Amino acid sequence: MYQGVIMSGFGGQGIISAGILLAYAGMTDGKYVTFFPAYGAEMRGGTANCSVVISSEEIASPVVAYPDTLVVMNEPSLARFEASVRKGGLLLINSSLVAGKPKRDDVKVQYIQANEIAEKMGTTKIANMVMIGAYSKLTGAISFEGLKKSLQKVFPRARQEIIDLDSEALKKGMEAV
Amino acid sequence: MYQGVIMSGFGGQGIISAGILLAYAGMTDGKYVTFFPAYGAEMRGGTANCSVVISSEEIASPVVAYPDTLVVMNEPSLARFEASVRKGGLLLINSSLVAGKPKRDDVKVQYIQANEIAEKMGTTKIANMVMIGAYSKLTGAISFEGLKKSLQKVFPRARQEIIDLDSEALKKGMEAV
Amino acid sequence: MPRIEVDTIRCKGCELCVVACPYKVIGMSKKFASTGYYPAVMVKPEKCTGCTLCALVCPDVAIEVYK
Amino acid sequence: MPRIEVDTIRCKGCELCVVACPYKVIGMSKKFASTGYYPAVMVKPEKCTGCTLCALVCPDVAIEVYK
Amino acid sequence: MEKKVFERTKGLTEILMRYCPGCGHGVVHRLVGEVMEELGITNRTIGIAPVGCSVFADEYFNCDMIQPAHGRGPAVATGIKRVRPDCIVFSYQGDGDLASIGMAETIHAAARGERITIIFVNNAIYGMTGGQMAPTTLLGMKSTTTPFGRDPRVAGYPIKVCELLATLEAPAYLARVSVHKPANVLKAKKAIKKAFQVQMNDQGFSLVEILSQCPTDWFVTPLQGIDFVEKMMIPFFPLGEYKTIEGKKETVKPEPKKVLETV
Amino acid sequence: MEKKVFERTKGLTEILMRYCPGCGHGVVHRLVGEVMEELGITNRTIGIAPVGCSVFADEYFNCDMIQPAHGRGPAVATGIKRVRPDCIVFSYQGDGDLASIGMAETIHAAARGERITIIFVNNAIYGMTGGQMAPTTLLGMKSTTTPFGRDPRVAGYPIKVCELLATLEAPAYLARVSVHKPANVLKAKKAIKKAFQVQMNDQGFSLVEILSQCPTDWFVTPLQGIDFVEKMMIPFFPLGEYKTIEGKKETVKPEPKKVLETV
Amino acid sequence: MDEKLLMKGNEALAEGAVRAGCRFFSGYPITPQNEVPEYLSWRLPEVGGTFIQAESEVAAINMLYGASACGARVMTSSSGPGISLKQEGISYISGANLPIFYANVMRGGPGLGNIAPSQGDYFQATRGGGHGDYRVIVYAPNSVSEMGNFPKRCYDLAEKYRIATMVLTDGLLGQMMEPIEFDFEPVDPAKLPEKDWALGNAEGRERRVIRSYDLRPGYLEKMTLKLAEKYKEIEEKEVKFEAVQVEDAEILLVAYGTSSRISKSALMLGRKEGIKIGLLRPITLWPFPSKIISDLSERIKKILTVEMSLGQLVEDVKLAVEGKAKVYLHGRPSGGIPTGEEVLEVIKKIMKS
Amino acid sequence: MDEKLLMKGNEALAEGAVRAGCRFFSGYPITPQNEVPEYLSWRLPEVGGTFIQAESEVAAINMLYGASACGARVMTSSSGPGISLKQEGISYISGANLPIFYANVMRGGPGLGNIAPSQGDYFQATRGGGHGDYRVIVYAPNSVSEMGNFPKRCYDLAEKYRIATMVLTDGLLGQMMEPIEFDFEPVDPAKLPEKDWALGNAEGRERRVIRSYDLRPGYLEKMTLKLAEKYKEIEEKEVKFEAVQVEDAEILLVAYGTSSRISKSALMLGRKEGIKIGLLRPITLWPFPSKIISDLSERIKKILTVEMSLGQLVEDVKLAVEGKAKVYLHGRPSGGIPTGEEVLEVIKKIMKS
Ligand SMILES: Cc1ncc(C[n+]2csc(CCOP(=O)(O)OP(=O)(O)O)c2C)c(N)n1
Ligand SMILES: Cc1ncc(C[n+]2csc(CCOP(=O)(O)OP(=O)(O)O)c2C)c(N)n1
Ligand code: SF4
Ligand code: SF4
Ligand code: SF4
Ligand code: SF4
Ligand code: SF4
Ligand code: SF4
Ligand SMILES: [Mg+2]
Ligand SMILES: [Mg+2]
Repeated sequence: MYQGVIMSGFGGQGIISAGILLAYAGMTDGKYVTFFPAYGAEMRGGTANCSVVISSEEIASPVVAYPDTLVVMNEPSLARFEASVRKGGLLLINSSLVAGKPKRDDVKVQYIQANEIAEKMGTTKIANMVMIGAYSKLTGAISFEGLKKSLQKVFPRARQEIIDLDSEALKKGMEAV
Repeated sequence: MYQGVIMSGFGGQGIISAGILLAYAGMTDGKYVTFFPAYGAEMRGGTANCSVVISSEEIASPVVAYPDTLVVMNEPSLARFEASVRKGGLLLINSSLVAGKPKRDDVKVQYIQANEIAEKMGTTKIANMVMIGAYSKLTGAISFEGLKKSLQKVFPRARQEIIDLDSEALKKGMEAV
Repeated sequence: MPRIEVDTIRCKGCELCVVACPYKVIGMSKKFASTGYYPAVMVKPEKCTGCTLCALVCPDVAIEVYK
Repeated sequence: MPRIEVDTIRCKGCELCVVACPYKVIGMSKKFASTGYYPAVMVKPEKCTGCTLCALVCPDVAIEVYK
Repeated sequence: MEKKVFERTKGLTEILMRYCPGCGHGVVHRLVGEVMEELGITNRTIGIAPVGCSVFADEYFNCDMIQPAHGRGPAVATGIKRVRPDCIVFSYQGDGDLASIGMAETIHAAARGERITIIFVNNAIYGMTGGQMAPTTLLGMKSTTTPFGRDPRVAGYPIKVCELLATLEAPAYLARVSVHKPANVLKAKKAIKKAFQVQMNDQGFSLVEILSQCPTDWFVTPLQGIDFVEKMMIPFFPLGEYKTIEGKKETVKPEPKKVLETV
Repeated sequence: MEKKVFERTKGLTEILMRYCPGCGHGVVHRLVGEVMEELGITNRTIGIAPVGCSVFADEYFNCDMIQPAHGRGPAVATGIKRVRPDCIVFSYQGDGDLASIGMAETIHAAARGERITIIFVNNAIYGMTGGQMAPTTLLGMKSTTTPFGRDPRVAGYPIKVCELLATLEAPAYLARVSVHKPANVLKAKKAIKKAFQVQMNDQGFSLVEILSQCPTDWFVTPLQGIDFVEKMMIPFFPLGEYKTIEGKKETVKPEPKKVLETV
Repeated sequence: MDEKLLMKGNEALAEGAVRAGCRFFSGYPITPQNEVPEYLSWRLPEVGGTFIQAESEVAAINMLYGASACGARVMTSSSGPGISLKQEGISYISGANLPIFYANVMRGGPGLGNIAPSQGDYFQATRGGGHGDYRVIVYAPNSVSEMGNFPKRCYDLAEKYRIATMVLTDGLLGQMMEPIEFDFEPVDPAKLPEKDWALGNAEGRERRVIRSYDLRPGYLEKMTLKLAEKYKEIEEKEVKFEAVQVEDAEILLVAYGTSSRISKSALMLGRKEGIKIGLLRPITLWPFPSKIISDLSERIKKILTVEMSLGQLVEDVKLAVEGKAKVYLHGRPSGGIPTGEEVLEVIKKIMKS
Repeated sequence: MDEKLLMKGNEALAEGAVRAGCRFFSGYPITPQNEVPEYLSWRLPEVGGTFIQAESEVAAINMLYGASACGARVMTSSSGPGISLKQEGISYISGANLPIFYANVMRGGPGLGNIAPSQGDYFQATRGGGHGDYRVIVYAPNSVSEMGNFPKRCYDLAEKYRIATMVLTDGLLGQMMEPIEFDFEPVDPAKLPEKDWALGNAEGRERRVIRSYDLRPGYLEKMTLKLAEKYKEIEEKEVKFEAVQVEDAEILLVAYGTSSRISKSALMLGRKEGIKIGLLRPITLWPFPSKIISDLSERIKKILTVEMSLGQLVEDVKLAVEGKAKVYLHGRPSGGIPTGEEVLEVIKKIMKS
């Protein structure tokens, strides 16, 4: 089992913490994992993306050139990464913010209204968790338990309510697909 | 014709300018020349020495490891360089300041009371010129005319009296040997 | 009538103009722009005097003022 | 009797002690030392008060004063 | 008929600025742009971008620009001005750039009286690299390298650049301003203009220190940012002119004193 | 019975000093040596030699010594003092070393309030390298790189280090003295002692600037050298204390202000 | 011994240094290594150590000079531009025989360049970017675990030989997260043997002097010849490398750090297709594993160096091979990151040629 | 064209630069190159140029960055420690494609070392002591005449390729005096073609920007690949060397600068005794005369590198030879100056082996 994931969106959408959560959950599940953020020079407003590898075998390169899954959190990300997705791979699109449609027909495409779902729960800030939930359900690469256990590790200073909310958002994401 | 010369003494004895004069005179005589000062970290009071090569052929290395002539202007210089003089070479000693005697018996040794001679002319500062005069006479490596012509080049800002005095000292040196 | 124009491509929704305006002319849009930010809009256009104070503090030179 | 001792190995003949001595006790030797310098010497030893002013300015710590 | 009473200066390019929302850099950029335009010098100005959040200033100012090594703006400005005395030269620098790594270059360009203008943006933090302590970070202030607040026993005291430079002979104009409120913005512009004029009049070195918001690395909102400038920064870094051209004579070249003959 | 009333301090080694005749460095060395001896700290002092004529100071002072890169004495002193707060640390530096290449390190060590003592020998020239202009070279003064006299339009104005550092918060003791006459030598010693005591009492950063003769590179005799100090240097570099411990409180660590909560 | 931690490479490096006994850090912020000073700014005080944000990289390295002269385990870190500024100081430290540890988290150069991962500072690290004849022991980790564990190796060697040691890594390894286990017991620096050369309290011993100069004619040459002996010993004893499937290889990849991970990907992809690829990963870049490469080149006639630069490591490979095999280069400078697929393509082309 | 002058190497270098059109110098004193700034402090004002004694080497190189960005022919000079401090700036200048000329008058290192002549900064000069992939054209004069004439070559190449160029020399060549003739007409910088990239008055043209960074993904790599093309062209076209009696040589000496003079002494002494010695002197150290050395090594099976360092040049020789001949080293580091006699002894030993 090998999953190379790229997750991409605006800075401020929680791309990096979602990626770390993925990696942590993979580790908790007993898999090999790597996480690599693309860090920009600008502090805010730029695009943010990260690469996560989850694998049952030792991971050679942490570089994900051809992702098995691409998680798209905003419009520019689709344009930038669509072409690189591996044939037969998965394109997970936050359709709340992405109006355009992918051109590829050799990949699986799944739309999730992550912002709307999150907004209903009280804050768009957890749209990232909705997407991760959906990812977990669709690929089975990581377990919900793994994710849940990892939340506290990734956000060590977060209050329990926040953790609970995140956890709820993960679930909603799983249910949405 | 090839002459490697080392001239050595206290800083302040005019070692460097005497060396440059030698080189200039050699050039004026139509020879190939090189001059290389050993420059110390201390400004004064240390030892000063320089290497001059005068040759009828192009000069490869300007380094004089085994001088044909060693001009000794103070006591420590004798100790330091005596052993390096080429067999059959010349040891020119300012006996005003050098009490010790060389141990070598395979070199020609010439003593000159350069300070006394210079003092009589008014200043010990020209003892270096006395030595150069003696050197010119003994080796024939450079001509008196060459030396004389070069004085103004080496001391471009010197007044004519000084030049004349230097020139006189050169002569006295020639006469002393 | 005096008015301001906010360039929604430049505006980053910092709200500095909102507090700078002595007449509370400016508020923030509820809809985000293509940049992901919620831009400034005139909420009481009739009160604008064209004093340019908002434009003076705008870090993104997003405001032009007409009079 | 107060007096100074000049270490002729250390003395570099700068004459600072000469001008520092209020009693003109010090002058310069006419003979250079092994260092090539002309060292300071007491020229009016009887006038020395042991005030140490000469030693204070000596850059080479060449002077010791006895009283 | 309707008239535009505030429009974008031609001293800036059209390129979108990549600063965070509420960042003071943008205002400072506009002021410098307007001053260049008003003085009619945009075409003969050479600007120097720093290493800092304003590294992209080379895209924003509508004049010839150069982007050098971190902290060395004043040295680069010196090289430029000496070769092109006909050009107006300004170096745009952050507090890390100017007062930490570039301290020696700053002081020496000022001491030499280089005919350059420094636009010094003091936001009490290293913006670009993610909020580390700057030489101007206030005591007790948290940063990513003073996580418990700046402790003077460990990290020393903040440096007041204008006060420091005012001890030198050559600077002709030194002022500290801020851009957190409209009235301050107007004063800041006046100071910047004066600084450029001092250079144009060949009167000496000029520097304007501008207290500026960095909401991102202060971990506050833009509105809290302007409050922070008002309540925390200004009390420590008093605004005002620290050296002015008023009464400043042209530098006279003294006849080289013949040292040897005097003593 | 005859008593030695002036003898060579044990704070210095027996090694012959390689300075030129009439050079001020020797006097300063002796004073530092005597102060160490009198304070009983020779054994726990770590001295830092500069790059300059005093590079050999590592042979002359009778304590642990280190010889670092040109201008970086204050940084090296910082490293030493932080690791060995029980030791007394001094950095001996020339004007080129301290105020030119090392300007940033000097200011920042002072701004941090490092518990170190700097012995700053200002001879208005680069001694070791053969008489080039120093940041303290007087206007009009000739040097090997200002052959027509220092012209401020080309080479700027001399820097007054004590005045500059006095604008900082952390320095606890700053003084300027000279060693050209017996009375000045006595005052210089007092200042040096005070500077060391400030360090021993953990009161802050201390620096003593000593105007010193360099007859060789001033191209004068030793006697003309002390005249030059008197008539040319002192008028420009006024002697005196620029910051003193009197009334200086212990540095208090302020409670880290919670910036976010204040605004 | 530890529970598995998911850590950023830079944080692993910082934590590894502290566990290895580091008690003094001075540095200056620069991307992509900022997590190192940021981490140490709270971690060092926790263990009674000193963290100083220096005014510049020049000041930082010179603070190290002082702190290490007093016997402390010290560290600094930076990236390209900052490491360049430190070259004078590193040369002094080498001349003065002081043990230090530092890290270069490489980014794209030359100049301000960019902040993407790169390997363009290999020459600077292995040939001495500073002046004079000196060498620095260079470790090149290729995982977050090694980022955490190599500082310990560096300190041990630094003190054994009184030499500067470094970790040469890049923004990818610095920024990436991976599980890490520390493979050594934390070092209590107070229990390390006393250094009989360190400055401090001279009570009851001769005074000590630390310097990098000797102006007496001939003396410095002798000093440097002593350095040379030390370097020779290190070259003989301290080489470290990893060899992967070299036994039957028909083409040998040589790569370090991030490039070696990517090369391993290529190896695995290629082996699946039946291409006999081997990988030699230098772990120490100086001393360089010349002998093993020379030996392998007797048999494997095609060698491909993979590096994120225009070609620097490749010179050491060629120096080792001495013409016995053909040496190819796949170099991506200034922030270009190759992929396993891309390297495999290159391999295929070479195999056909 | 000139009357013969007896000049110090350092003064020849300075005068040569001025005659080649240099109008801006900034530098910081350091032995053994002080004659360069001292000379220029009066010579440059004489021709309307600017001399600045910078506050440090770091400031000096950055002043050059600014001055050369405005199109002036600029110069700085220093020795080991100062050149180390300039590495960051040189890397920036290289990244920004600015033409500059500078000189390293080498002294003994590492660290403060001493002020004796040495050749320990070869790696730094030829491999880029700074960060990132860049190269500097390095000329190595071996006489006072060449000291005076090479700045002109450097400026011409610097502007042709928009690259940093340097003279790598040492205290012996800097301090020695020899007759010199300048082999070129003085250049009037006002008459040089205008530089269409230089900063200045933008009236009537697009504004210009000079920078060494590009943070957009992939762009910097392209920029550096362009640098690489430039470097390749230079390696093809600009190699300079001198070959002495290589035709019948049974042993080949390779040496540059001062060492090449000494080696020539050895050659002359040896030839007198009938030993067939040849000498290959690289005049450009980068680009390195690899091809000629490679060609010669087909025939001459013993090659002795003579250098005043622990062995730096020898690596380039080995890279050129690729195992085709045996490469020996006679290296004297940190101020050791070999003599012709000494080198001849080494040759004799090798010939016997
Ligand atoms: C030699 C060097 N050191 C460090 C850096 C990293 N660096 C980039 S910007 C910066 C500090 C920026 O802070 P400041 O100057 O205050 O500007 P701001 O971003 O706050 O406007 C640093 C340390 C660098 N690029 N080069
Ligand atoms: C990095 C570096 N730059 C320059 C030098 C050369 N240098 C040695 S001493 C010195 C200046 C000495 O002047 P100062 O500090 O005033 O000390 P002084 O000799 O006058 O006491 C210089 C420039 C050096 N050794 N290292
Ligand atoms: S121009 Fe004046 S009144 Fe109008 S919106 Fe702006 S600040 Fe308000
Ligand atoms: S100040 Fe400018 S950027 Fe900020 S909200 Fe107003 S218009 Fe937008
Ligand atoms: S001790 Fe006083 S009186 Fe005696 S020589 Fe010295 S200065 Fe003169
Ligand atoms: S002051 Fe000292 S060195 Fe100078 S002459 Fe007097 S004793 Fe000699
Ligand atoms: S980090 Fe701070 S200084 Fe930089 S752009 Fe953002 S707000 Fe402005
Ligand atoms: S050159 Fe000047 S400072 Fe140096 S030892 Fe001589 S007199 Fe003293
Ligand atoms: Mg800042
Ligand atoms: Mg000085």
